[in-house]
Amino acid sequence: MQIKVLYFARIKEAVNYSSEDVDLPETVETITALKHWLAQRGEVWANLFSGKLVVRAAINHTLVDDLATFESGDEVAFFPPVTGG
Amino acid sequence: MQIKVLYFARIKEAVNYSSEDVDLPETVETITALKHWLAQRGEVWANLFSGKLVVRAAINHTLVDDLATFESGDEVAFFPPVTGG
Amino acid sequence: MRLHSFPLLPVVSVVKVQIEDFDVGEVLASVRRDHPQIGAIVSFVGLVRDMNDHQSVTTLTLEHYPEMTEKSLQAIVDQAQQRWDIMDAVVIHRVGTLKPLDQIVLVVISSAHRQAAFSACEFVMDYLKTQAPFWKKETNNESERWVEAKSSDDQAQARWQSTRQ
Amino acid sequence: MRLHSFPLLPVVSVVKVQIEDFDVGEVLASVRRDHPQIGAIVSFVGLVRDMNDHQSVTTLTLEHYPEMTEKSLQAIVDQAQQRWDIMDAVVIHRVGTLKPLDQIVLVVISSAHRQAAFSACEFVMDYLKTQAPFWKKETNNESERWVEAKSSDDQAQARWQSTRQ
Repeated sequence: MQIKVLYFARIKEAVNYSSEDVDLPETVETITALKHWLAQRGEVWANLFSGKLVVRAAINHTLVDDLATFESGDEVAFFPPVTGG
Repeated sequence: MQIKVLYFARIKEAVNYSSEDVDLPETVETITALKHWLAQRGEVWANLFSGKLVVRAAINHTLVDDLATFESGDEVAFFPPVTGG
Repeated sequence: MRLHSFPLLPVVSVVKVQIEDFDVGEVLASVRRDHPQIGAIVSFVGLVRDMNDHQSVTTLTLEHYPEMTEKSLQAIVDQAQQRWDIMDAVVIHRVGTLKPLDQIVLVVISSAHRQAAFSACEFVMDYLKTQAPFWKKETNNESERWVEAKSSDDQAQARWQSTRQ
Repeated sequence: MRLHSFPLLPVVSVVKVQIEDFDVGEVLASVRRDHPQIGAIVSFVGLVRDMNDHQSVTTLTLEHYPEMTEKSLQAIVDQAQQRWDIMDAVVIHRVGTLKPLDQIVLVVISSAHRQAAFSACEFVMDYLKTQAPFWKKETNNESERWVEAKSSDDQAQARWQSTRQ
């Protein structure tokens, strides 16, 4: 399935871009699975997404936990713990 | 001993004046004793000071409880529970 | 609780009892000015409502005990400044005759972090409500009455005696 | 907790994310106006400090997730309005590059009684700090760094999950 993935703050700086459209294998439909899939792209990605860092996720602009599932056409965002206010 | 006594709010309205100098017998030196002494002045005073109503007291501008003692020359104030803010 | 990690600033506390109205924006600006250690400002404004205890209110008159009032407010602010790591504190309370929508009281607390400012501001209001010598009389077209003290205010104050937050 | 003893007013909530500064006095005046049921207004202002985690701060840049930010703030305000008997709520959060002494965030809550307003205002700030998609980067003359999330903020938010006050 195809989804849009967005990156923010230090994650955006590490991957060096802010959004991309990705085409996922059918088995990748949870945040956890997507993190594993991204972690296999290379060292930078492994550092970010293999679990050493806390990376929060949102699906279609709502905060979710790692067990949440997404569907084709969804917007998934990854970012560090928030620090506003 | 001689002290100054002040009345506020509904107590002031009931006794119909706001302050007086009183000359007390030697045994009257606590707030409790002063309330009893005032209660003997008549019906209005008995209604206010014989314990049916909550009457707060201050000695020299500091809130005190009924066991507090005062000295000659002190300013004692009686008032209902406060309702500012 | 007073762990200043920055050079100690002179802590200012201002306590005023006045007939005139106050300008909250102006007070906040005066608290902010030149204090880059301040990260949080919490303020409380109390207003006259047009209904209280199911009775309509046309005027609200505040009586106080002039020689005691500012001293008692200052003692409350001193307690807050001892108890929390706060910086400036401003308390302004009006007296005289007010009407619905009028401002009655303002409490402003600044601090490096928000929790101290929130707690101290609520503490000052809870103590002011139960300790400072003000009395309210309400009128409407039919009658006048002294406002009764509320047990909920006593309970609000009592919370602070058992917690150190 | 929503026990309105007066005719229900339309409850207003305003959520804004903006680059421009805001005027707290003006916002407070807009919340007060024509609402004689309001007895209490609690406000919080967050400011840029010149020191954070023992490092000096020259600029603070706030990044956010535009499509999500206002929605997330609105959800926090909705929760507060469901949980407490409050009236209006205003949240304004700035983004872009700020410097020490600048205002970052404003939360204003009005209600009939003070406790609901205090609790709701602190609740909104605690949730905003841990749920709304903002990220801070600080610079000084030597370096730049992303601000780390604080466990004290997580703890502050967690308090509300076990209490209903």
